[in-house]
Amino acid sequence: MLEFDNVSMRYQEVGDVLRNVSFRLTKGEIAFLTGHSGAGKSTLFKLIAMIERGNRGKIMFNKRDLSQIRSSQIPYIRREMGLIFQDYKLLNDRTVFDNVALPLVIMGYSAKEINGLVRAALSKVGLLGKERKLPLTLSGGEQQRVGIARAVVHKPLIILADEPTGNLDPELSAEIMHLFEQFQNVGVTVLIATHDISLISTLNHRVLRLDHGNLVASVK
Amino acid sequence: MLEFDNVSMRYQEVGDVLRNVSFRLTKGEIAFLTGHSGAGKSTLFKLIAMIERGNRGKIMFNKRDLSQIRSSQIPYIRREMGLIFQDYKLLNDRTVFDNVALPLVIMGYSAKEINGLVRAALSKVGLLGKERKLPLTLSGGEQQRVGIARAVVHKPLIILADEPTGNLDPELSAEIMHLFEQFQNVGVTVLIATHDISLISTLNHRVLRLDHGNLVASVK
Amino acid sequence: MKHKNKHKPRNNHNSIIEAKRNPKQTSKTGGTFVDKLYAYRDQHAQALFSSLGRLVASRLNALLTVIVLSISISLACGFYLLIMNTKQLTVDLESSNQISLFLHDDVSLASANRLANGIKLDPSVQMVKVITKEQALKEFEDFSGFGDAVRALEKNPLPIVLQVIPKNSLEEGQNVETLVENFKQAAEVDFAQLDLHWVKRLQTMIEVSQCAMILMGILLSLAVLVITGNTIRLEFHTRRDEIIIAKLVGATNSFVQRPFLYSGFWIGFFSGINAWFIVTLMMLILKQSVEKLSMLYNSSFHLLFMGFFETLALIFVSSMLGIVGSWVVVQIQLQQLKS
Amino acid sequence: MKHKNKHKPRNNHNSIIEAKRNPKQTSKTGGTFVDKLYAYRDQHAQALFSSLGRLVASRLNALLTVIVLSISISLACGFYLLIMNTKQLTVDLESSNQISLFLHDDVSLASANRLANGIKLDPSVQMVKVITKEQALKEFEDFSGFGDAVRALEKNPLPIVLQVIPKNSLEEGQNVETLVENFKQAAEVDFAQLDLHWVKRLQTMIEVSQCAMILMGILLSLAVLVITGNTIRLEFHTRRDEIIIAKLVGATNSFVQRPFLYSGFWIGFFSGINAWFIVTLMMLILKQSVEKLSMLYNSSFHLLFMGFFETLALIFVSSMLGIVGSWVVVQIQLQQLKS
Ligand SMILES: Nc1ncnc2c1ncn2[C@@H]1O[C@H](COP(=O)(O)OP(=O)(O)OP(=O)(O)O)[C@@H](O)[C@H]1O
Ligand SMILES: Nc1ncnc2c1ncn2[C@@H]1O[C@H](COP(=O)(O)OP(=O)(O)OP(=O)(O)O)[C@@H](O)[C@H]1O
Ligand SMILES: [Mg+2]
Ligand SMILES: [Mg+2]
Repeated sequence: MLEFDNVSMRYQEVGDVLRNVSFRLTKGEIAFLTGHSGAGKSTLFKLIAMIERGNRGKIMFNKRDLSQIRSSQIPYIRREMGLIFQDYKLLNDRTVFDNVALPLVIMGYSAKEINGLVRAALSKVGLLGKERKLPLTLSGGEQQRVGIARAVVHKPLIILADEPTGNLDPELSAEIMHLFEQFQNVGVTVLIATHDISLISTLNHRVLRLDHGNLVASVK
Repeated sequence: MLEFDNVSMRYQEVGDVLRNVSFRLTKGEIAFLTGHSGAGKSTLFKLIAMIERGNRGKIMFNKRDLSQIRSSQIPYIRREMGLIFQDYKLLNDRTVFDNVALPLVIMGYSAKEINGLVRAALSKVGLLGKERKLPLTLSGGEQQRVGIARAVVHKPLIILADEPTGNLDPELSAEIMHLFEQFQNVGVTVLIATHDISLISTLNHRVLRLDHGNLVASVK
Repeated sequence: MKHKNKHKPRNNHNSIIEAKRNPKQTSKTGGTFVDKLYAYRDQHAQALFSSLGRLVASRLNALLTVIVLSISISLACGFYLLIMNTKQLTVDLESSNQISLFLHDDVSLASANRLANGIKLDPSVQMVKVITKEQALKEFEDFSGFGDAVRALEKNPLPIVLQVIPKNSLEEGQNVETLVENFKQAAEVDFAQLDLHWVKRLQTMIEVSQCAMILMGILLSLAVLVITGNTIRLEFHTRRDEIIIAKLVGATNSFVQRPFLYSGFWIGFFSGINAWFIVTLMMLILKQSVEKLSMLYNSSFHLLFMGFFETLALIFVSSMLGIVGSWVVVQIQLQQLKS
Repeated sequence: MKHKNKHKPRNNHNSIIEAKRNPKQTSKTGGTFVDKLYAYRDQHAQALFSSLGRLVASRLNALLTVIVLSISISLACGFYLLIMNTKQLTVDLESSNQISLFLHDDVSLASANRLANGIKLDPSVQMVKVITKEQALKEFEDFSGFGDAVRALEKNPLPIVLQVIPKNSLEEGQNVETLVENFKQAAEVDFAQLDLHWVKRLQTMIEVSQCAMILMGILLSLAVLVITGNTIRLEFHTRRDEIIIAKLVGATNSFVQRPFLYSGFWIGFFSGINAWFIVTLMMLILKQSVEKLSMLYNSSFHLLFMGFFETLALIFVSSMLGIVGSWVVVQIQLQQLKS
């Protein structure tokens, strides 16, 4: 499903942020991505989502080489992904409902389908009843969960979650992890960047560890 | 230093977010504020910083009743506080240096003093060498630390840290906590909202626990 | 908009987990063509009216934009009407550009008429009018104010005069002079006089005002373009985050730009209507004094307002301006966003 | 800016931890007054030039704003010059508003002169000119084109004429007519004639153009104001986050608005200079054709450019416009931000 083959990424000024990273995730696998602050986790996600592109090496996603994708095709690849951003990236002047509905609207679902899917996603993250609120009137953890709902609402092939539980209490974190495992059960691949050691240790999934851009461990 | 006396806060539409909260922090005390997502932690901080004002009850800060403060006086009260926001609130079109320097510029420090103080603050959070970068080219944890540096650079009387370690790895979290304790030693009061159970348990400070707006525990 | 790779949901379960994930579908397999057409139309209609809704929601914002645009458009329109009205005036004044042929004292009215008919055949002549001695005297009295003095004369000292109005003479001062030379050759003609002084004055006046108008026109067109572009650019800027986020969750460029094109349309449309009202109001205010003037000139001058088709053109052009302006700005901004 | 509660650092240690925290100080205790003054000046100077720096940095942004503003300002300026130049023209035309007094045939030149001197004493008369029979004939020949016809006469049929030019006659058409009635009473006067027709035409023309100009002026002032306000408002909008954050870390309203006032100043300043260039360029283009016209009229009409003080006023006013516009917008926006 996702394959990194000797991928390196450098930013002008700061130099290499990822160095010869190689790993492979199969369909329906959950993996944690850890590493110190600034290790390159978000950069790795950005390469998969083609937010940054100038990498060396080869990234295969769903049997396609991402470096071969033309700009005009990027939106269609992104629709197969569910992206959870470290800084949420919500539309502050739209309601929670509109935020979560955005991927569905973009993909041209009908109003009825959108209504059903959005409410289902919001109930999974415990935000049913907050559809009409604006993101800025939500607590930090609630905003984070809106971002999670938006990432899963359109049933992507892969979920890329960048620090999805940074602002959630332990119970909610466990619930969100449970949600990801439900997706895993229907064949969705999940990659989660996190600092939460206790979360990693309680769950028995593969752990990829980055250190200054090098993949130093890939253990179960 | 800080005293809440039967403070309640209600938002239109959602109702009471804080209910009859009373507690007291002395000069040089560190306390954790915990509670589930949406419990009212950030709201409590907003009341102290006068970002929201319509509360009932009485909040005393540094011997002044905050409800008596006129709008034109708010800036001067805020200069005695160091605010760390859950969503960082950095200026994305200014360098890290300028972001951290902002409180000092506002308070009219000279260029030389600013230079020294900003570099000292950045070295404390482990970001020396990144002064010239823009926030958007930093990792999530690095941005969070810029926010911390900005909150402490002008040596406030109180530090209000809302989820300051949500995007930091355990080692960095411990370092930041150590930084707060150093401030405590020179008489600064510190209030930290956090979900990080392991952080709370390893450090022996007072814990205030909110549950749906009620203060349910205040234990050491 | 491309439909390739577009997911069309088939099931309608409420739980996103239990529902089996839709396999990737292309537009060839998912739904009938007509369904797709409806969905496409719905999406456009929704964008059109939601853009109006957004405009109404950000009232002050939209109001100011429309005011700015409609003022610049109405300036341009006022300018257009000025040109049209002046053109009419020019035609009116053309009659003052005439050649007077003073015939010898002994030429009879009959031969004068014959000469006039001959001149009429000249292709560059528009009209010839014979003024008899009596008419000339009358006109002279009226015009010069020397009435009593002239009336005191025993014998009418004035000759028969032929008034010749050349064609398009205003534009080609030189030609008129050769025409005069020609007329002078006729035996009956004592001397010919061309009110060239007036012609030149008029020509120069028209030149000056044309020059001033072209300059104003350039400036105004520039103003309208720059103001439109700038307003839309700033609107884009305030919605930059929205665009970035939409693109991150899979929006195509055409999806992103659609609301901008629609709000560009609405802004242009309302600005056009508004401009029409401003211009019409201005013309109504001007109307009275212009008609007074026109009466004094005994001229058939009537103030031109915006006609039906001109109004349609105005609204069409300003709507297009909004759309094109948005399109250009959005393209530039999308380029800058790269990813 | 208030200085109350302003922290002045006393120490200069590099470590923020080891340095003992500054106790809260008011401006009365921290630093000398002169120190404070220097810091204040530094802060302002820094804001002034950093605002220029920011403008230069966001080049396209600033350029467009300055273009939009300078076009609207130069439209207003061009309009001002139009009025000034037209005023000059009006003065010029005033001389065509004259009263002709035709004296009886038997009045001698001496008594005509005596009458003229009498009329000159009338306070509402500007000038009196005596035209002898010979001059009248000559003028008539030249003017009417009936030269040969007149020359054929044995006896000069024309009377002595007094040309009277009243003061400010253009503005008060009525008064002139009573004046004419008075002159008619004189025994020497055969009949009096006022070229009222011309006066009325001129008056109406001036009325119309004044009306049009006032309308244009209102529209343009509105345009300049709205465009300025809107541009600054949108700039404020794009910097909204910055303001919110600055206020969160203790910035006063005056600190927040200072950079806006300064960039308002710079934008207004450069727009003013730019507008001056645009207007001058337009006037230079117009110059040639206007001078040709002026020559044909034998008039002393000279195209007025922006004078030195007018240029200063232009730049001053546009700078002020920038500052005041920013100030209003910033006040409104700060009100909306409440906290
Ligand atoms: N656009 C960019 N330009 C330059 N440098 C960048 C850019 N984005 C990230 N970096 C740098 O690359 C390094 C890795 O960043 P990245 O965001 O991948 O870290 P991370 O592992 O996600 O850290 P965190 O846990 O703090 O989020 C950081 O040092 C950061 O400063
Ligand atoms: N401006 C607002 N308007 C309306 N409701 C608000 C507003 N701000 C917060 N709320 C609501 O108040 C409740 C408490 O929010 P608060 O941000 O204080 O929670 P929190 O304890 O900080 O949570 P978290 O740990 O997720 O950050 C939430 O349910 C939120 O939706
Ligand atoms: Mg990251
Ligand atoms: Mg919070």
